[in-house]
Amino acid sequence: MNAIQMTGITKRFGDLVANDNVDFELKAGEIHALLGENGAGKTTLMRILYGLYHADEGDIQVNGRRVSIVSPKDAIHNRIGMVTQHFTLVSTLTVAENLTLGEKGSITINKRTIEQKISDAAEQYGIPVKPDALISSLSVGERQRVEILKALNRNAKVLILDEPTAVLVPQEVDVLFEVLERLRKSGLSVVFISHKLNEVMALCDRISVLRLGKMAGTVVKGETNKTELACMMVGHETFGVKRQGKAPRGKVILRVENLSLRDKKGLDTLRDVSFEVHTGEILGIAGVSGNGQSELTGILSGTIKPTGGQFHLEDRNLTGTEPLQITRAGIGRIAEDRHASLVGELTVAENIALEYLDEFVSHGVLDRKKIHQNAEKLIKEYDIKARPEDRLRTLSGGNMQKVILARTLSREPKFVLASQPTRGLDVGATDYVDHRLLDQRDRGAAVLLLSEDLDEIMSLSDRVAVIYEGQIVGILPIEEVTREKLGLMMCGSIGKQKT
Amino acid sequence: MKFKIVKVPATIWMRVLIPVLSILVTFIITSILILIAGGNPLEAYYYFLIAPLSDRVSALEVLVKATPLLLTGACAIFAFTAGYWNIGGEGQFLAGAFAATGAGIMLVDVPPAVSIPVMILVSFLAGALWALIPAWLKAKLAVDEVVTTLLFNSIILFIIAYTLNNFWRNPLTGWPQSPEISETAHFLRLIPRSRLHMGFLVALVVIVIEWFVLARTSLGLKMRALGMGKTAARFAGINVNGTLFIAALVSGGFAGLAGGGDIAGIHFHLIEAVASGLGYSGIIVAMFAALNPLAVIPSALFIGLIDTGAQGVSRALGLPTYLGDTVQTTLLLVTLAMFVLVNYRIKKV
Amino acid sequence: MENIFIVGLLAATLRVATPLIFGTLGELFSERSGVLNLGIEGIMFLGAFVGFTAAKLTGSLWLGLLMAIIAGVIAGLVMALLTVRLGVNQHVSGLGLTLLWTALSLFGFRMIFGEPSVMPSISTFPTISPFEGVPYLGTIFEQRLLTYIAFALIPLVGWIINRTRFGLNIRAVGENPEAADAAGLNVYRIRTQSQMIGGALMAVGGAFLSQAMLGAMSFGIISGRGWVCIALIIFANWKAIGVLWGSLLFGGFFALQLALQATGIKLPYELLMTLPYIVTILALTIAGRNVSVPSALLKPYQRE
Amino acid sequence: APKAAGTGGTTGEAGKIKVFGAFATPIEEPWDGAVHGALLKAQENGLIEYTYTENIGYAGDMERVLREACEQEKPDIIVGDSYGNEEAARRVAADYPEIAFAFGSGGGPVDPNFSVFDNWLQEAGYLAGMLAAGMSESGIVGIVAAQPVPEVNRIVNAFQEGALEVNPDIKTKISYINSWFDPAAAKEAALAQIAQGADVLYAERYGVIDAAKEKGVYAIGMMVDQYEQAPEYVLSSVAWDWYPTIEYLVKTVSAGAYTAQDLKDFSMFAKGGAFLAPYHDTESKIPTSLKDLVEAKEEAIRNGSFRVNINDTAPVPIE
Ligand SMILES: Nc1ncnc2c1ncn2[C@@H]1O[C@H](COP(=O)(O)OP(=O)(O)OP(=O)(O)O)[C@@H](O)[C@H]1O
Ligand SMILES: Nc1ncnc2c1ncn2[C@@H]1O[C@H](COP(=O)(O)OP(=O)(O)OP(=O)(O)O)[C@@H](O)[C@H]1O
Ligand SMILES: [Mg+2]
Ligand SMILES: [Mg+2]
Repeated sequence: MNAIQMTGITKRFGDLVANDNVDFELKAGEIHALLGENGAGKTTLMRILYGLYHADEGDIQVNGRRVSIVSPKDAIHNRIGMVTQHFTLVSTLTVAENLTLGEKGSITINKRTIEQKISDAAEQYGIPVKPDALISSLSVGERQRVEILKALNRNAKVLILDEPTAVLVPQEVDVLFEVLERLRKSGLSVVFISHKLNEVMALCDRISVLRLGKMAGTVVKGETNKTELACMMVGHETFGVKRQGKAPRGKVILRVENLSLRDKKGLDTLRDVSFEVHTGEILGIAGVSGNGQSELTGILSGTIKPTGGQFHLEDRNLTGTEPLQITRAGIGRIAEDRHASLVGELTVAENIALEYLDEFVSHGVLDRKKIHQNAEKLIKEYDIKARPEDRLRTLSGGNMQKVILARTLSREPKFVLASQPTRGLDVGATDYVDHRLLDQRDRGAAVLLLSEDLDEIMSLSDRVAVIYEGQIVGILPIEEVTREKLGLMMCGSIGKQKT
Repeated sequence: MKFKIVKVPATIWMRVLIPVLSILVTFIITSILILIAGGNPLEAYYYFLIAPLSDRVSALEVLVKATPLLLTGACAIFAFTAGYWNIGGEGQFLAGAFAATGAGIMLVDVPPAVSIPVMILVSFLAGALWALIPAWLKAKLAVDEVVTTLLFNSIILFIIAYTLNNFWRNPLTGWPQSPEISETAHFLRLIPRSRLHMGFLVALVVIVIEWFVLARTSLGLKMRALGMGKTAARFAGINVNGTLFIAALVSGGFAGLAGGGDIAGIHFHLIEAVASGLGYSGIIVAMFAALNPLAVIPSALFIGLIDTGAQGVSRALGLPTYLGDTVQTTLLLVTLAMFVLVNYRIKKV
Repeated sequence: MENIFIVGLLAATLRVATPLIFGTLGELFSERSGVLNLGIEGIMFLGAFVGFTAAKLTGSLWLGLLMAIIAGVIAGLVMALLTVRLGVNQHVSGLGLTLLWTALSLFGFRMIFGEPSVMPSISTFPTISPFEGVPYLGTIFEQRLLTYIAFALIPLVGWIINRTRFGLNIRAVGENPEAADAAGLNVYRIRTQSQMIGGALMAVGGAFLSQAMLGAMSFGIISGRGWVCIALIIFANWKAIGVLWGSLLFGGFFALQLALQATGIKLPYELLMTLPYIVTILALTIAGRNVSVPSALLKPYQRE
Repeated sequence: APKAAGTGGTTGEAGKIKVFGAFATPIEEPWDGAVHGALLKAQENGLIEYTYTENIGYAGDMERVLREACEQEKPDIIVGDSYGNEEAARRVAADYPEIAFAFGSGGGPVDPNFSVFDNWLQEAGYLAGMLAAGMSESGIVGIVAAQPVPEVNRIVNAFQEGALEVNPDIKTKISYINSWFDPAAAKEAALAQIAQGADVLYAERYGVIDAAKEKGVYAIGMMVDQYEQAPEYVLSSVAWDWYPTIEYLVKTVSAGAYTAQDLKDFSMFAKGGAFLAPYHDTESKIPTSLKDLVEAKEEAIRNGSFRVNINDTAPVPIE
């Protein structure tokens, strides 16, 4: 008997068939990977299971019994828990309050009691959390632990994790895997959505692959390999970026001097950050999320004003200027949160034009033809699966990212700021982005790559800096970099300054 | 057997049918009230929807009634599109009326070719000016605009009361009513023996301009981007505060035009009650039009029609005037609900 | 003379603040759950009408108040039907419902009382004076039970919002309905309940005016007090305790303006009346940067 | 000039005069209520056939309503309140010279058909002032009014003069609520005056009598006899009776003798259009000497030996 049996699931969004007659089964006590390109329909399928979407056709059995799941309440009732890609936590509430949400029980809530209960649960499942912390003060990894604990705390027997590792650093991934292993032993079944074949092969028992909304097949780990999986997903086999030697390193393009930022609460989120990026090089910045990367990106993007220090592009001081001056000076930005850099309700073409609007305007009037043609050209060039007049929010994550790349890189910026450029992207798309970044380097641009993905950092960077608690703890040439060294630096264990 | 409600985008036909459906549903709901009051529902509806259009005087009056609504509707749309929740149309209307009165009183012996453009300009600027402080507070200090614009509605009312009680008290009647504006500042009549004045044309022009700006200009695109995603708009290099400011001021200017137009075209003097909710109605008009500038035209005409009809019903049938208001607001709410409901079907599961 | 002035002023402040407290606390429930209820002006009017009429017809003030509460609950339900279930724009629904409740109440008044030349009246809730005989305090606190209830409600509502499961649910659906939904809460139901409670409180605010302050019902009875509540909720930063300061400030200025007029000091009273509004804006300006508006306010929740 | 009833197609059945009422506010508003009440009474008495529209507001609808009424109802007489809609009413009247217009107005009549009327209550106001000053123990009398407009000013000024006649040391307090209808504010204003020592109140607006009742002080009503509101505390009321005006209008219109004029006299003591309401339940509490004094003055006004000043300027409180 399967813990979950989904049969003939079809889900349409308007004309788009996101799930097309999909069958999916999850055995009790297994970790089951769900693979597929961006937009293949993985999230949709799982949202249906969790009651966030209603399937147009098909039915669901839990432990052999047909059930109707029309809301998360029903899913929870059937002991299904889900950690969605965008966390569903109320950021103004504490951890304990979030975990209590939706529980039945006494009329009043005693803070002490629920916090104690949560600590106990945390201990029982081996998932450390701070019950009295506000969600807004937690790092991404911590939030994820809260999400998992939330599901377990509601007695989930089936746990769905939608790209849980996309936001984690290696050490955190290891912790997560340990937790999942332990939970499996205690009888939990897990659906694990990921784009990272290494992880899937390391953790999962069986693997199902979705392709263009259809189920392409389910295989047992022992009987497959990465190449086969990749082939099932996208139809071709080889992946991974090979850097073609080292481009000649040129003059300094970006000079960052003693940047500091003190937030509203008076905490220093950046402290005396200094580095330089030269033409023809990629400087990678590695670090556990929440160590100042977002702030650094924000300052270099022009959306955050530093409280100290400055940065120059060539000889131009751009400290504290607005995004408009930043882009005009020749900085191209790939922001870490695509939803915060694109307007979902506008069309693809409008989003592409938005950053350099003055070029698509004559006497204040939009040149709609030019906007459209420009979008058409870039859609082709960057292989974006969309039409110029599609609303941006209807695109999959990978295609959204491509829109950003198209918008930014087509301007041939002198300096490219790439922050988590491949977060959440499938192997194909990741490959694509990585190649584009290398193209930029080879073209002679300076690239700053901020990433939590050590593989990515190590395969792309010419030099690697590590950021820890708002400080650059060291900068190493790629030849001297090892995973272990980086891992230690990212935990603040060693600091080494070298250029 | 279980039923479930599913979302199916409405067909064009359903959308066209919305007004008819809404009127039917409203009819059923409000008939009870009309019967209680001792009226004949069918007859009441005749006076509500048909009688205003059945003779020249009333039909033109529908246009007169729609004139300020077109502009206050345009006011709401302009601000809302940029994500600025201007609830201050009423106050900006009053500011426009206030300034137009002042200008109109002073514009003696000035040819209409000069005085009328001046009236239009002054009304617009006054409305914009009254929108300035809330916009500034929003842009500079992030003070919520819903409440400041709402409060500013009350503040200008008191200022007008003060002015009318002290400086502009009508010398003839002694009432808090300003002196008449000069004849040359009157808006021209479009049709003789009617009150339809050139403010109606001004309103239509404003709406076409508004549509053009929002749909076809870079400012419009910036405003739409801002309204739909502030962070992303800022990231893309849009001057958030500047755009917000323009949106707020122009929006206020439109409401000011409505106020000035009512002074120069209808009242010719200022009284405290000159706005009487026209600014708030503009929000309803705008929402009815789904924030589409061109749709403001049918929307304002429709509300103008039922506004005109409401008083006809009570007079013709001897029913309390509140019945008209009740039917009108029920119709409004039912129509809004219909816009949503036509997208749903009941399906068996 | 000065003592009399201040004592009268303080007593008036508490009276004027009472309907504002009810209304603002009602709006607090509504907005903390994510719905801006601009129908407040109309619901207060409805409450005033129903409370008065039911009291007049049954002869019982408390029964009148109960009917006002029921009317408020129904009004909240209608608002919820439109904005929560159907996701109709909250601004328009609120403004539209204000018009509807006002018109319907006035219509009902005509149907029941006809066109009397002298307004029908009822005897009001009596005042009680816990400090009877104590100088100053005796006068200041000679108030109606409803005034005491209003002030007692402030900590109670604060407690409900912050310390009960229901309050936690309200905060969750008002901040992040997706998260609340994923946690198995019924967002629609919680928002609907908040609307109903909010409507009840607003209606009591209106009923206070007709049943406690005036013993009569008339068309100008609310005169914009509902809109003041909309401002106060923001002044209060969506916190129950803030409602106390806000309504005292507003009530105080209103009372001061009338008290100063009565002293015969020649004042531009129209301009004085703008003071509470200006002070509210100033207070907002100072507090502007750390306002804690519920994140999901104005956003209808639609799953899928 | 408007033609006589029955001569055209304009009059209703049985040759009754057709009257249309156009009111800016709901007829619960006291001023419009007084006019409306008299018209209803005239209809009951078989004098007229009456239709009306209320709550027309001040946002520009008055002109339309009047024009529609003229076109569709073709009344013989149109009655209304023109404050805030003054010009609209006058414009329509000029276009329909065959209809008699009688409007509450601070302005003058216009030939051939626009008559004006108003509540000229200064005589009753003077008597009320005497009564108030005579009944005040604290020597402070309060007045709560809407706005300082002439209709209100002349009553308040007369009230103060009357008060001074009875007690030259009397003090008064005047408060405006800056609204025509906000009973809660009126009550607060009254309570503020009571708190500061006023013990007799002139209730120009609704809400004041409630305050008097609550605090156990006397009040004087306005517009109609308001004693029912608080039988123990309402000393009397400054009352207006519009019936004589409509009676006169009907008479002249049906006789074909209507001319535009100021109908002021029909709202004063002389023609029974104004009066000081009976004391009712408070009769026993009023000293006979005071009653005599008031009665004597009333007689003097009626027989013309005393004329109450008409002073429209904003009143200044007596201090
Ligand atoms: N609410 C929605 N409205 C319209 N289209 C949607 C909606 N949700 C998903 N889609 C579309 O359905 C398809 C499947 O999306 P889904 O999110 O399931 O993909 P996915 O496999 O999870 O992709 P990714 O790897 O990027 O997370 C995509 O084309 C997406 O754009
Ligand atoms: N997206 C939506 N838009 C409009 N209405 C919706 C939507 N989703 C659900 N509803 C309404 O909510 C109802 C189901 O919601 P839900 O299951 O969350 O509440 P419920 O169980 O019906 O609550 P209760 O038991 O209190 O009535 C549907 O019948 C429908 O009327
Ligand atoms: Mg997904
Ligand atoms: Mg994804």
